[in-house]
Amino acid sequence: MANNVSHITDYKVLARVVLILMSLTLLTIFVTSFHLGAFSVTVALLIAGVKAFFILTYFMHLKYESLLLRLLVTMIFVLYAVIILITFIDYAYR
Amino acid sequence: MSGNKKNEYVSYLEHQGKYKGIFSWIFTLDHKRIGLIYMYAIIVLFSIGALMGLLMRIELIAPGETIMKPQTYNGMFTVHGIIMIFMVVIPGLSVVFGNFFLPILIGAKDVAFPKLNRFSWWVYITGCGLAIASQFMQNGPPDTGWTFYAPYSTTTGSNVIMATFAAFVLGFSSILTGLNFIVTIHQMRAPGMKFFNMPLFSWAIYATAWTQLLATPIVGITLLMLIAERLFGIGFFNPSLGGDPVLFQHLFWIYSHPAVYIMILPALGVITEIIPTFCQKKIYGYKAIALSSLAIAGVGFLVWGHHMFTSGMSDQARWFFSFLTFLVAVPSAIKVFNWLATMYKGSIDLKPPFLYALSFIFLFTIGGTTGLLLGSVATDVQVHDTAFVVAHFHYIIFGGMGFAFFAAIHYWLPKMYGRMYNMKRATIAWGINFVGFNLLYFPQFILGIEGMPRRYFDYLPQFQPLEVVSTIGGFILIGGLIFMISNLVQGARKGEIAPANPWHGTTLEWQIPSPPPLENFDEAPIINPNPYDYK
Amino acid sequence: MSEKEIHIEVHRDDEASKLGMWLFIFTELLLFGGLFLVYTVFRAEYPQNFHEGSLELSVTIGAINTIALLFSSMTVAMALSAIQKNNRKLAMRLIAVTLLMALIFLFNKYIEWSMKFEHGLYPGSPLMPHLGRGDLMFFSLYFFMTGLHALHIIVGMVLLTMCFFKIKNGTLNYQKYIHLENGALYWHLVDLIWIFLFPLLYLIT
Amino acid sequence: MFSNASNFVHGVDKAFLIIGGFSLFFLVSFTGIMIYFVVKYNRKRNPKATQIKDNTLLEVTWTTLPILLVLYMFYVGWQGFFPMRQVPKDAMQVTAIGQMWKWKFEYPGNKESDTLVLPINRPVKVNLVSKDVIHGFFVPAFRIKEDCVPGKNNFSWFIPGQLGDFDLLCSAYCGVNHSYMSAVVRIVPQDKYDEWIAALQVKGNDTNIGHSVLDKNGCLACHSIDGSKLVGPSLKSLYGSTVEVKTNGTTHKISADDEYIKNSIYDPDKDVVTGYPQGVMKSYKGTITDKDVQLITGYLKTLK
Ligand code: HEA
Ligand code: HEA
Ligand code: HEC
Ligand code: CUA
Ligand SMILES: [Cu+2]
Repeated sequence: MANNVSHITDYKVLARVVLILMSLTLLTIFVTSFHLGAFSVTVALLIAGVKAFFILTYFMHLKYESLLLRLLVTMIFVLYAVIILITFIDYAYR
Repeated sequence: MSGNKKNEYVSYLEHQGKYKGIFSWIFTLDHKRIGLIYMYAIIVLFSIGALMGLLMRIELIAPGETIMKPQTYNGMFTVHGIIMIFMVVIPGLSVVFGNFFLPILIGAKDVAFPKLNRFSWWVYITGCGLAIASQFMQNGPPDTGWTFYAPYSTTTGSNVIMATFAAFVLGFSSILTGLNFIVTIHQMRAPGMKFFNMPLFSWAIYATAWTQLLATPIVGITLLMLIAERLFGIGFFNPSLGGDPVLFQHLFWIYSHPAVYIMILPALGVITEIIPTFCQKKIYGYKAIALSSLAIAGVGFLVWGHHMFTSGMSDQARWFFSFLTFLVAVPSAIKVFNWLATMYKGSIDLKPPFLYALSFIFLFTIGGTTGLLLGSVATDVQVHDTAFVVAHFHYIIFGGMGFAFFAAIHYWLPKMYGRMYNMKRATIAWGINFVGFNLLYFPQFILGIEGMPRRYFDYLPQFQPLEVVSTIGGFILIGGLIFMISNLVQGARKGEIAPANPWHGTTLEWQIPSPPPLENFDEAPIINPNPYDYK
Repeated sequence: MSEKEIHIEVHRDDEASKLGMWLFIFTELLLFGGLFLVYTVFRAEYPQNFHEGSLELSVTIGAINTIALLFSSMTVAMALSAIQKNNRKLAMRLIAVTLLMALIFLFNKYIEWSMKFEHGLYPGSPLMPHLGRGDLMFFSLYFFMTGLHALHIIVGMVLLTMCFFKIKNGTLNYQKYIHLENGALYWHLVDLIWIFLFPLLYLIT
Repeated sequence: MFSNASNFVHGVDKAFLIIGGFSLFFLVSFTGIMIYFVVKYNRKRNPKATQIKDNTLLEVTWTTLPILLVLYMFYVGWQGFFPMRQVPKDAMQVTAIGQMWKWKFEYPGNKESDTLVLPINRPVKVNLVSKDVIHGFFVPAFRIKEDCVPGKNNFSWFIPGQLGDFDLLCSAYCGVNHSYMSAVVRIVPQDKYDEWIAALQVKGNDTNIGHSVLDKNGCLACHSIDGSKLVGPSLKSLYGSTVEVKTNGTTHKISADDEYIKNSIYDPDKDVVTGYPQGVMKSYKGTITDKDVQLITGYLKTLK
């Protein structure tokens, strides 16, 4: 309820995060403009992953949430990754 | 106990609130009333679906056209499947008994979001309405099978869009219910009740709710893609537009395999409640049972490919899925072992709920172990898409989840209505059901091994004798079910007044009067760290 | 109405609402997850067509949209901080900026889609079946994914607009801000999904 | 004990016996235990339950043993299946084409047959194709099944080991006449086979060309030529008659001329014959050439 002291994120932190996110966006555009084939896919997705991490941690306050919730979020991403991997056991060997 | 004297308190059945009459039910926020209105809807839908099952059996009593045309038959098994799966067994136990008893079992006054709960029911009814309407719209009932396999579903002329949309809506309701239950279990437990002090039915509901929450969106998006495909000619699954029909099967089963655990986990939970009560004995292996529910739900996410062994998947995928399928059987086995161990040296009272529980173990073992035959690639090649599969899932869904539902209602009816049914009649009805059920479905195992494909309107003459036996079984079963239901209805309306704790159970629902008061607990319940504390 | 009924309706548990919102976000993630799975499969099948398809999309518009969404994500997070600090004016302004960004996003999407429409590229158009299978699939996915995403933007806008008016009439305040917290979570989710959509559709060529 | 209809019967039936045997063992022993407990510990006889403590060792045992057991079952199943994917190099090739509700078998040399005739004891690889929706190539006696998926090239292979006729069924649901989509697999000695294949017509050399166009494209699954009503209207005395059709919701009469027949094939959903559902027949644009349409029309004229 209202009496649980919830964390108030500083405006500065948010501004800094958004700057990081924007520079990462520009970085992706820059890197992928070189047509590096499979490499550019990996890099682009990795950067997207980092961006997602920032959004989850700071914008969505995961940093200040209970361990349980953080574990659950991790679990969802792991589950999803496993589902994709398993599907590709079929597609990769066709 | 105060349960016997009616005028000491106002039970949830009498409490009127803001609205009167039927509106006091469909606009209620009380989890118990919502549980009941779900149950009424489900019984009606079950009767419709079951009637269709019976009509199919009559059609199959002889080769060739008996009472209907092939197209009618195809529509019939499709709608039978859709009704039974999406409207009866997936919500089934969890919305009826989960709603009614989950909050009570964990010592809460209600679920976490009562309004959302009511909304889920409305969504559910809307979905049912849409599905029923798809029967009567101009293009005729959908005829794709409940699996909606592309590309047939993208090209057939029948009402597929409507039916898939209905399934989408029902899925939405299922997600909301799951969400509600998870939050309820996390946030609403009575002070002092830790996770490992919860009765095991709550654990089962918890595992189920996660599966509902995480698997359903996948089928949601799949059905949306199917609708887009039909409306806009986007060819995700249609090979002539560049799509991939096998991808549809992947997406469909990524949901629909976990969905079978949505059906069975609450059933396993119910049985786990009933056995200790009727043996007057602490459940054996509490932790093993609790964790095996989570294990089934978890591993259950990864085995979907066993429905596609003959679809032309890569060989690697075939062995991998077969391997995982076998692993998922182990936690189910653990539960059965623990149940048997609980019965050891108990003081067994052979009342109808316990009879249903025992027959559940029998039927679930048959259904489950034939699941192993399906999970093994070599044997699945022979019996995939045959009557064997039909027998497997009727055994495990109807024999498992269905019989667990009957067990639950015989167990909890005194609590829900405060009245008792006639024991003798209930026992006789159980006997008829058990015999009819086995007669109906067992022959289909043999038919399947001999090579009788499923979804067959017509068949080769050598299959006829067993088909006849099966149909006769169907008629016996319907007799038993009608007898059972009428006994229950009579009990609920005019039966003897039931005491608060007729079976001498120890879980929280038995500590409050029958029927429960509006907010379940007039004073804060005392939490025993061991929910099954028999002395 | 009895007292008990009132009790149920007033009953409020912010922890529970937040957990509920997170669970709902999980389902949304998996909803899009299904689509990403389809995307991955077809990308593996038709890499060349996906390459050519994404060349047709304007990186500039995509980048502007990404920046707009990221910025809006920040403003809505700030709005939450503002209301927690009991600064209603600022919170309302920040929500307004967020909505403005969302409108910019939708406007760009509209421009982009109508460009495709002019070229005869839209689901069900007479031209589409004449494309190669891979191209067809790329554009089908493009429309389906961005369309569904745009729908989520609109839902998010509705939620935030509601928060705006609730702040205005005071039902949402520094003691009771769970609606804004949940609305913001939803908005971040929309952003999160776009972060993956953008490189997959526009960049990876 | 096992039949030798094909080389896979042994592996598959062995898996059935082993897994089924264990299942039966569990079923019988569990039922036995339940009945025993119910009798022995009945409340009348045993009014007071004895509480027992959990035993971790027991829990671990009955977790480990089933794991080992299922691993063994998995192994048996895989052993029975694995050979089904290892096609010998010298296998003869046949293509099975599934199309709404008819099987066709294509032999090398552009020959085609309705029956799958094969020589005994020779490995054969069956390539599985579908022209419309998913069908299932299923020969119960041989223990083989694999789907014909449109746009994919699946296969199945086996060595027939027994002379005679066997049922071939379509196992994957494919529409109205799914249950009628069957064919015969005829296993014959090698010399008989050679004779038969030599006599088999090369495709397209049929005497009645118009009829064979209909047959080849699977039209006859839905349209009879003898006046009986199947899925679609019969084609008998259709040409020149007046048909009542529904176009965009309005009913009107139309005369069945060349143009109408052509439209019915290329755009069947435009003029829908009353009493029949829309969307059942798909467009054959791109499948049937203009020339074939003329052949069909010519043939229809003879069906009086
Ligand atoms: C409630 C629903 C439910 C449940 C719980 C299950 C449980 C299982 N199912 Fe079933 N299944 C369906 C509903 C269900 N199924 C449906 C509806 C279909 C058809 C869909 C369609 O195509 O229309 C289907 C189809 C289906 C197939 C595909 C068949 C095909 O189309 O070719 C397979 C294949 O592996 C399978 C396997 C299993 C297995 C291994 C389990 C296991 O979880 C079972 C575990 C249980 C036990 C093993 C029994 C208890 C244990 C013991 C008695 C101890 C002894 C055992 C050991 C030592 C291991 N099922
Ligand atoms: C919960 C799940 C469930 C249940 C309970 C049932 C119940 C029954 N089903 Fe089921 N069935 C499915 C789920 C279920 N089915 C599914 C998913 C499929 C696959 C569909 C597909 O292929 O796509 C299927 C397919 C299927 C087939 C195979 C079709 C084919 O492949 O060709 C057959 C054929 O015999 C059949 C028969 C029956 C019968 C006779 C019953 C009977 O047991 C029903 C018994 C009950 C009664 C006969 C009526 C009881 C009476 C009352 C409750 C009260 C009376 C009512 C009033 C007074 C109003 N079903
Ligand atoms: C899946 C079943 C199906 C198949 C296969 C099929 N048809 Fe049809 N056909 C129908 C149905 C149903 C109708 C009536 C509804 C309509 O007009 O669309 C019809 C209508 C027709 C008509 C108009 C008949 C009349 O009485 O006016 C013609 C001509 C025709 N089909 C020709 C063909 C030809 C040629 C083929 C094969 C190349 C074929 N059909 C394949 C189902 C089928
Ligand atoms: Cu072809 Cu079923
Ligand atoms: Cu499954």
